Amino acid sequence: MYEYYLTIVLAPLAAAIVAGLAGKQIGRAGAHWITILGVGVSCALSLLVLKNLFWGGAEPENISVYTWAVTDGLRMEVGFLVDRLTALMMCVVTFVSLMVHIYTIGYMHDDPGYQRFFSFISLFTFAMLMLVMSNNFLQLFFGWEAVGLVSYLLIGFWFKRESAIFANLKAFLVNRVGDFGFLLGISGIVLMTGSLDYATVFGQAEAVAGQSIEVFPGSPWNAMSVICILLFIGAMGKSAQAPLHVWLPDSMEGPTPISALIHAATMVTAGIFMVARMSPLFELSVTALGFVIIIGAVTAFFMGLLGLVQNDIKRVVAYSTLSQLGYMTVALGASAYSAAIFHLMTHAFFKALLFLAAGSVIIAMHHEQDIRKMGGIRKYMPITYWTALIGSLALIGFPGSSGFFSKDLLIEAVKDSHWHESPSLGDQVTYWIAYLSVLLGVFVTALYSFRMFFLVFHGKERMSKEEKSHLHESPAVVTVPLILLAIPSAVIGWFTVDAVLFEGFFGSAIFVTSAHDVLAHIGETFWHGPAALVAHIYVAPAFYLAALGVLTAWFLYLRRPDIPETMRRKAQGLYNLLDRKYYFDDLYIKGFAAGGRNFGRFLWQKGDELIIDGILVNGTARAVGWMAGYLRHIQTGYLYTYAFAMIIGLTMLLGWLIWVG
Amino acid sequence: MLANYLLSFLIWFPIAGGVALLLIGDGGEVKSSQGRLMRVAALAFTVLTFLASVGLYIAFDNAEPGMQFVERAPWVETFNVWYYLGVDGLSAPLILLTTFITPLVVIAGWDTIRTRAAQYFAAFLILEGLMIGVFSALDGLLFYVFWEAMLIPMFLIIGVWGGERRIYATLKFFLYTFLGSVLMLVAFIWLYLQSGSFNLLEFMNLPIDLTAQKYIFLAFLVAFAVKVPMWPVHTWLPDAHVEAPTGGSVILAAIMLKMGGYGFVRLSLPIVPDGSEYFAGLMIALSLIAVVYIGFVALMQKDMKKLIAYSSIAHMGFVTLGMFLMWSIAASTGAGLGMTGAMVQMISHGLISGAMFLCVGVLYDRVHSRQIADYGGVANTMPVFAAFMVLFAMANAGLPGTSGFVGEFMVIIASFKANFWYAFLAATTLVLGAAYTLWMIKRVVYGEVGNENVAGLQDLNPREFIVLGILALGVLLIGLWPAPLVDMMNTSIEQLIQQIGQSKL
Amino acid sequence: MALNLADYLAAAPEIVLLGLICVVMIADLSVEDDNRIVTFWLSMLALLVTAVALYGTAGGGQQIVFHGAYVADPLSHVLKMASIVLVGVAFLYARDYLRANDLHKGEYYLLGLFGLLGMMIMMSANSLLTMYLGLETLALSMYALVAIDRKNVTAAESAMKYFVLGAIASGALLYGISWVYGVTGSLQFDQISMALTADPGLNSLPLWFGMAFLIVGIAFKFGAVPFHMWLPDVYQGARTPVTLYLAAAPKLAAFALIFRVLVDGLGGLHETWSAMIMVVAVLSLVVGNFIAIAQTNIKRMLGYSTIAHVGFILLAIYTGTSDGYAAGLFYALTYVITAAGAFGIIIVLSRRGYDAELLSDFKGLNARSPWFALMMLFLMFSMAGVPPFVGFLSKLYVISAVLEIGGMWLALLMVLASVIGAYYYLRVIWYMYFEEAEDQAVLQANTDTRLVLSLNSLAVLALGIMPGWLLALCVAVLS
Amino acid sequence: MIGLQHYLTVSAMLFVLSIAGIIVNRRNLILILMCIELMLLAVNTNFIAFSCYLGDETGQVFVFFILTVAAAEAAIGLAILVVLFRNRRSISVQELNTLKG
Amino acid sequence: MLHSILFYVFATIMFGAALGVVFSRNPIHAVMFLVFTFFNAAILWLLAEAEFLAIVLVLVYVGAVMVLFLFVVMMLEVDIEAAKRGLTRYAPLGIGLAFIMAIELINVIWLRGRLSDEAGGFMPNPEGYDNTKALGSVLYTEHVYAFEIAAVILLLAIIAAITLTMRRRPGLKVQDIGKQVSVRAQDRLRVVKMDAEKKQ
Repeated sequence: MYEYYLTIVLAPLAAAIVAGLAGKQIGRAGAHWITILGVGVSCALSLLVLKNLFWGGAEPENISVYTWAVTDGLRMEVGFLVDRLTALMMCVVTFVSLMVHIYTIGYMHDDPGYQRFFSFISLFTFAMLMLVMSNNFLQLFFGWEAVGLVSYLLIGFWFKRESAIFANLKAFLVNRVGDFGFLLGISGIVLMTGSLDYATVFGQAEAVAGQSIEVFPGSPWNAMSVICILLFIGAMGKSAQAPLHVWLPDSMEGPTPISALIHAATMVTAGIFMVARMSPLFELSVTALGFVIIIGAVTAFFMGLLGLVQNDIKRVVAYSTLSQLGYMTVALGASAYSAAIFHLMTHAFFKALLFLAAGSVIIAMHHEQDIRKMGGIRKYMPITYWTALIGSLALIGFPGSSGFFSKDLLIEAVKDSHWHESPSLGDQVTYWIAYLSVLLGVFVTALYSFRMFFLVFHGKERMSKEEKSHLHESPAVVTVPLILLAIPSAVIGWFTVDAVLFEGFFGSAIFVTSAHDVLAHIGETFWHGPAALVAHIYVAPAFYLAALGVLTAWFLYLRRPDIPETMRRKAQGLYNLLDRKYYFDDLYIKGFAAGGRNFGRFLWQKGDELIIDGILVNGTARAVGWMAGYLRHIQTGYLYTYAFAMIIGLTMLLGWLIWVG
Repeated sequence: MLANYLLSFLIWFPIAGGVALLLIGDGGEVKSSQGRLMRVAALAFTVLTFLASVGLYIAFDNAEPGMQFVERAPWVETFNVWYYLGVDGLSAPLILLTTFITPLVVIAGWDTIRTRAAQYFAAFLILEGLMIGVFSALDGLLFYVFWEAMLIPMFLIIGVWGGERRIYATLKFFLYTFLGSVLMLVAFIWLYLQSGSFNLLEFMNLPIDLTAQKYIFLAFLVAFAVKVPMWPVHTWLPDAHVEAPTGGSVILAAIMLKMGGYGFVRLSLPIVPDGSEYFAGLMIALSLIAVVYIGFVALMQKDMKKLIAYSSIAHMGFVTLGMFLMWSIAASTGAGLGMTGAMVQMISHGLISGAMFLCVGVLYDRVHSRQIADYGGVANTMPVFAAFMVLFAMANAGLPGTSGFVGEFMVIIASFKANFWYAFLAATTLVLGAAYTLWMIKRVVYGEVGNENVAGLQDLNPREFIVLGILALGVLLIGLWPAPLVDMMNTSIEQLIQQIGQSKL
Repeated sequence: MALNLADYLAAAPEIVLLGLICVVMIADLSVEDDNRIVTFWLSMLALLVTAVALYGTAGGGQQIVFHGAYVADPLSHVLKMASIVLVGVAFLYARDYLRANDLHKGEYYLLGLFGLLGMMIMMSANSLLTMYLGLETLALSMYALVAIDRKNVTAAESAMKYFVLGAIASGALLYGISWVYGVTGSLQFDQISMALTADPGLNSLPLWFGMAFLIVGIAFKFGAVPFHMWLPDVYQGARTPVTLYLAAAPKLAAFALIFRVLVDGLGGLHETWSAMIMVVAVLSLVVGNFIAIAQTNIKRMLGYSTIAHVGFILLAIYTGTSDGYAAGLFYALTYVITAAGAFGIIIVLSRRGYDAELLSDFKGLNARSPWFALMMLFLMFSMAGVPPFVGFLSKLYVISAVLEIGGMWLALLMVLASVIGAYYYLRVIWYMYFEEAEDQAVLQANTDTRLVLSLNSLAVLALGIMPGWLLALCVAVLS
Repeated sequence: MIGLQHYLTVSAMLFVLSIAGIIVNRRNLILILMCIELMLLAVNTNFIAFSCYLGDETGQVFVFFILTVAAAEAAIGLAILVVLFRNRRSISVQELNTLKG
Repeated sequence: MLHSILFYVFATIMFGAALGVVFSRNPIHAVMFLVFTFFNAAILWLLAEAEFLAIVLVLVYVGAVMVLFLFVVMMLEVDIEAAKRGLTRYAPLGIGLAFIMAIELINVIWLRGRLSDEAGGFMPNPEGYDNTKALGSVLYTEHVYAFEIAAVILLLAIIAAITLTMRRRPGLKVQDIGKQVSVRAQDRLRVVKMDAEKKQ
């Protein structure tokens, strides 16, 4: 299989390099064909690998490719750990990426940077694959940063746009803040285990959990908690958890396919994947899990709220991504890693679908993204309409859809999680925060999703005449991926839920202490197969909340569009709060960024130029010069001065002699 | 056979070339056929030197802890001074770096140097020889002679071919470094009077009491801290870099700064281990200040070269940090990690900062401005250049896969072993480094075309493309597979560590 | 009593030189002004013959003749040979300048030769009397040389200052001699030191007083602070060839003076005089370097730099160790070579009716004459003590000698002083290389001058790279 | 009994006086030259005193030479003075300060 | 006894004369005072039985050097009024310094050092001692080298003095004996042949 793995990773890379360096020579067609070929190959092979692992009963493999460096007893290697978790991620990544590639042909067909774009997204795929297939922290970090790099390049793809290059810088820096913690976490692991290799590290996890790190002298903290929280800070950056979420909405500045790729399959899922991959560590630190679950809950609910007031079609989807990521994080915090990954997978499909659908609309509207200027597009673009509908339903968890299974069971898992059992007050508070936010989140999700859906596809047509005139369905390259994505969005949940969640699909890949193993518990008590679940939806509060959300949306935005206006006027403060995204951006830009710049200016002008250079260095020089200028006046030019000096010298010598003698 | 004199060849061949250039060249206009002759000759000399140094790499024995390619001949009997050369895993990579960078510098100055081409190239050739001499000298006095003599060509390079405030800059550079090194000389003489020779290896075995060690360390510190440069004696660097011609900046950043770090590992640590231990805390503090303080300062620079200069200071902070961690590390391993990280960081910074300065040089040759404000949207007119610049910027920000990451990674891991907060402060470079580098990129490379200067820009010519391309390959190679480099150092570093380990008291 | 031929043989160089001086003098009378060149070549010939005579009689150990008035020993031979060469070089550099400025009179060479004679007398003086007479021979010819350009106001002024102060100095010296004579009852160095060892009681205040006055005289000859004030004025006031002469060989004579008097003669009083010497030396270091920074006239600047260098030489003597003496000798020898070169270049830059006296006259020299710019660069860096030039090694030697006797603070002071000093040497280089030329006149210098000047400057580099033999020599002659 | 110390005292006074004369004098260079002569006289007296005290002629021989040299010195000094006067029409010490700093 | 009185008297006079040299307002007076000082010094030397030098002092110094001084003073036609001596601003300091030095010296001469141990009287010369003879006998034997050098110095002084002061004034009429002697008739007298005048 070794060759397979190499091919899977290197095919997109090779394609990217060719398309990037030889873009001119191979031309546009060449560029998209070669990259699609590359990603297609790795997608096919990934599926093959998954098949072997799942049905072929192949064992997980841990292979070292080459030794990056060895020094001072620390082996730094590049290698692959391929188990079912990996395989699943590989498939998701490559499949979505493939779709995006195909879709891009249509979306970007008249963009001057065509080849460059394909090269980048292939590179993106490569980076993500390196990340998920890694068998050690070094390579993980490599993929981690590489993903950041490519996202930087892609968000700033239209580098002429001030907003775009602002967004990509912001994205990179915010991610860097996360990586800052991540790198420290890795360092902590090396400190504790003296190794970067997953296997070794997990092997010593128990031992590490026993030890402690004195971050603040005199207050030893549990080593595992410190490490896990540091690692999770990294995840917060990549998976856009509050308060490091600010980059994600702005990343809409990139072309839509990128948004799809980033939000669905690649970048943002990295954090979730990483935590799942590190489950053997996180499981050993309840503190860390608490941290995770709180952050997740906050993100899930409050980011969802923001979706309500957005008018940019892509931004709405973006905030939905944020809150869905929050859901996954909550699941992680509830030790329901499988659920998180499951939701990640389904979300990948329907979120990609939604984005591409939105993109399709945007193409049709000639890059008009404001939903207030749309409406009633249904009859112009049927395919887009239906696929978008499927996506939205999946998103809100319509019974039977893939999203339904993942989200519903996720909520179940949270409900029954070990936090609930725990007697301690703190844990109870945590539990209720988490549970309520995911529950209410359902309502919010339904509300904003269908707000967008209705505003775009139904209602009266608010766009201008001539726009309407050439409003038509997108070409096949756009619609085919939509359809191909719509299918899994609709049905994949039904077929896979059993295996993934309850039949120990991940096996050894994910480790859950028995005390925390909520899914097993659900499996015993609650789970009777997908059909049963669909049949018993009426017991699940989530269903009602979702339905309520849809109705509200229908009522507010189709029946009585005036009400939202009045509400906005009534609750101006609340609206502003949401509109300004809780003032996070203001805090970061006006606070940290500006503060940093002022601090830098202060150090530079006061510290360097004034004190060190001005006073110490040049001051000394001036002092010497002044000294010279002063001393030279001793040489008056008068003979008697000279004689006088000599005589003084002589007298001094004599006096000294008398004094000593 | 030749291997026995390889080091001498590496030192004296370029110098001979430089002298030859001085003698035949009248420093005429570059257009003249003579100017061309100069350039070709200079390139030939440097390339041959580089090829010879490849021989050094091939013949180098990674397993050998001691000195290799040793040459020893009496020089000044009166002081028992020897012409004593040799390299180990610490110096050999730096020599390779030197011979690797110099040809690129020559190419970079190919037709941008309009006046006194002969003298220009001669200065660089002589400089190269002297720098290799510093890295290969094993006799204190020989070391010092090379160390000081190096200042002369650099003084001229900055002063003659520099920018507007070149005279201030070059005098500052010279006096700063001169002041630093004379104290080192006093320390050398003191050691000589103790041991009866200037042999560095004997210095290392010489028992010295703690007080003396402290003073000697301080003397060395002044010399090396200025060269590195460490905060707060760094202020000569931005001026020197800004005013120096591109080639000068490259050599200065890529190689000369490394002398400071090299001095620490070759002299301070092994000769006065206890003194080093005594001051390790101070060193770490200064290094961290360099990383953070300078990071913030770099953020605000309006002048590209100045910005890169400051970022050099911050990156060299990692070098000194990695070197002085070992005493605060309780764990069995980690000291070596820090040391290796420091050494790798030196090499990689040599490549990256050199490349960055070359990039700025490319722009400067076209627009004759280093001000960030004078650019914007360069990517529109110079896509290829923009690609290179972004690559090197990312390397400068320490992105994995580029050489910039390797050293920082090792050093941060090692510093976490020492103390959480060391690692914490060191890791801020992830954010700060990215911030100042990419912010510059944003303002220079991206955006709408800033002004008609930018609109009229020509993309890289083949010459520039080759130079930047070679550097890019180097950066990526070390980033993706540092093993060859690290293996070269490992043995020597282990030996160094255990040498430092045993106190001299 | 019969006159002893061996004595005269030992003193052959001086005698030969004196004879030849007379020859030159007579010949010069019959030479017309427009072909004074004859006098020049005659003088050079005289120098050559003297050198040969010296070489012939040199070798062998110490030899004291003329009833202890004259000593011929390796030290004297080395110093004499060096000063003969330097005087020759000075004549050569001076020739074209003198011709260009209508100063080409035989007297320059004559007085120069007399000065050389005086130096040689000093170098092999074995008694205070001989030393004094040699000193006066040198001094008187110098006074006359400085004033040789009779129409030049500043020259006359500086000559006057030089004369008066010199007279005071020699008065002090004589007064000191009289005390030493009175206490020890002898004028010969060997006998003085014998007397001191024989009767330690002599080592008391009266003798120290005498010594103090002697030191004043010596310090004046060196131009050490606070007895230095004549030096900058004379360097600036005198015409450049004269300054060149003054700056070179007489320093060696001064070295002979201090060595003979303080080491050979009063070596027993080392712990007393070393303190005095140290004070004077430190003052010279500091004052010289500082004031030099403020100068705009390069001759004056070099004058102050000389004072600083003298500080080094005196510190070498101060150590009182054989290493120190060797270091001092090495420093003196190498310094005079460097100084000769520097003034040589100033002369080359000058032309009819125009002395390149100001630092600004060096602007853009690299454009006008890259070669001489390079030579000057060598010389300046050597004076600044930057390797690989010989100035570095000489400083190194002195510092190590001082450290040897535990003078850590002195060592630090020395290196810091040389850093401050580096500034004004660098300024010359900066003017030569970084500034645009103010006048584009091409340098005219004869081939022989160019050649010797280049050799002179390259020697600074060569000695820096291959100092072995000279160091060995210095150690040898003082052991 | 008049002895060594008396003579030394006399010469010391003379020496000091001559030095004072050199410093104090402002107008006239010739006076400075004369003070130098005085100084040499003091030295000579010293020598003679010592020579008589030691009963050794060397001191007196030295004086003999000093007289000779002093004569030569005076000649040259006066010659320089003349040159100076011809150039500047003045022998005032005060105006002798074009070289300074 | 008488010896002592004479010493004190002439010493005092000499000192006074020296003061006159330093402080007299008129250079010519100063020279005169100097001469007077020398005379007194000579007497003191005589008292110390250094006859030869005493005589030489008077002859050489007063006879030659002082005359030279006078000559120069006269030649430079310095107007007395201008040359009226004024004290420098260092005067007080200088005098103070001189006093300090005098105190130091006298301190050494009388109080410190081993000179004051004995009476310090001069040892009397043996019978038939001839100062001149004694000096002469050593001058040409022991000190022949110094003697030669002294000769050199005098020669040097001559050359120097001439170099500095001798001026060839243009238009100065001097006869060149050599030329006069080696003159030939035809140089003086030229016989020209003229043809007779033309007729009108």
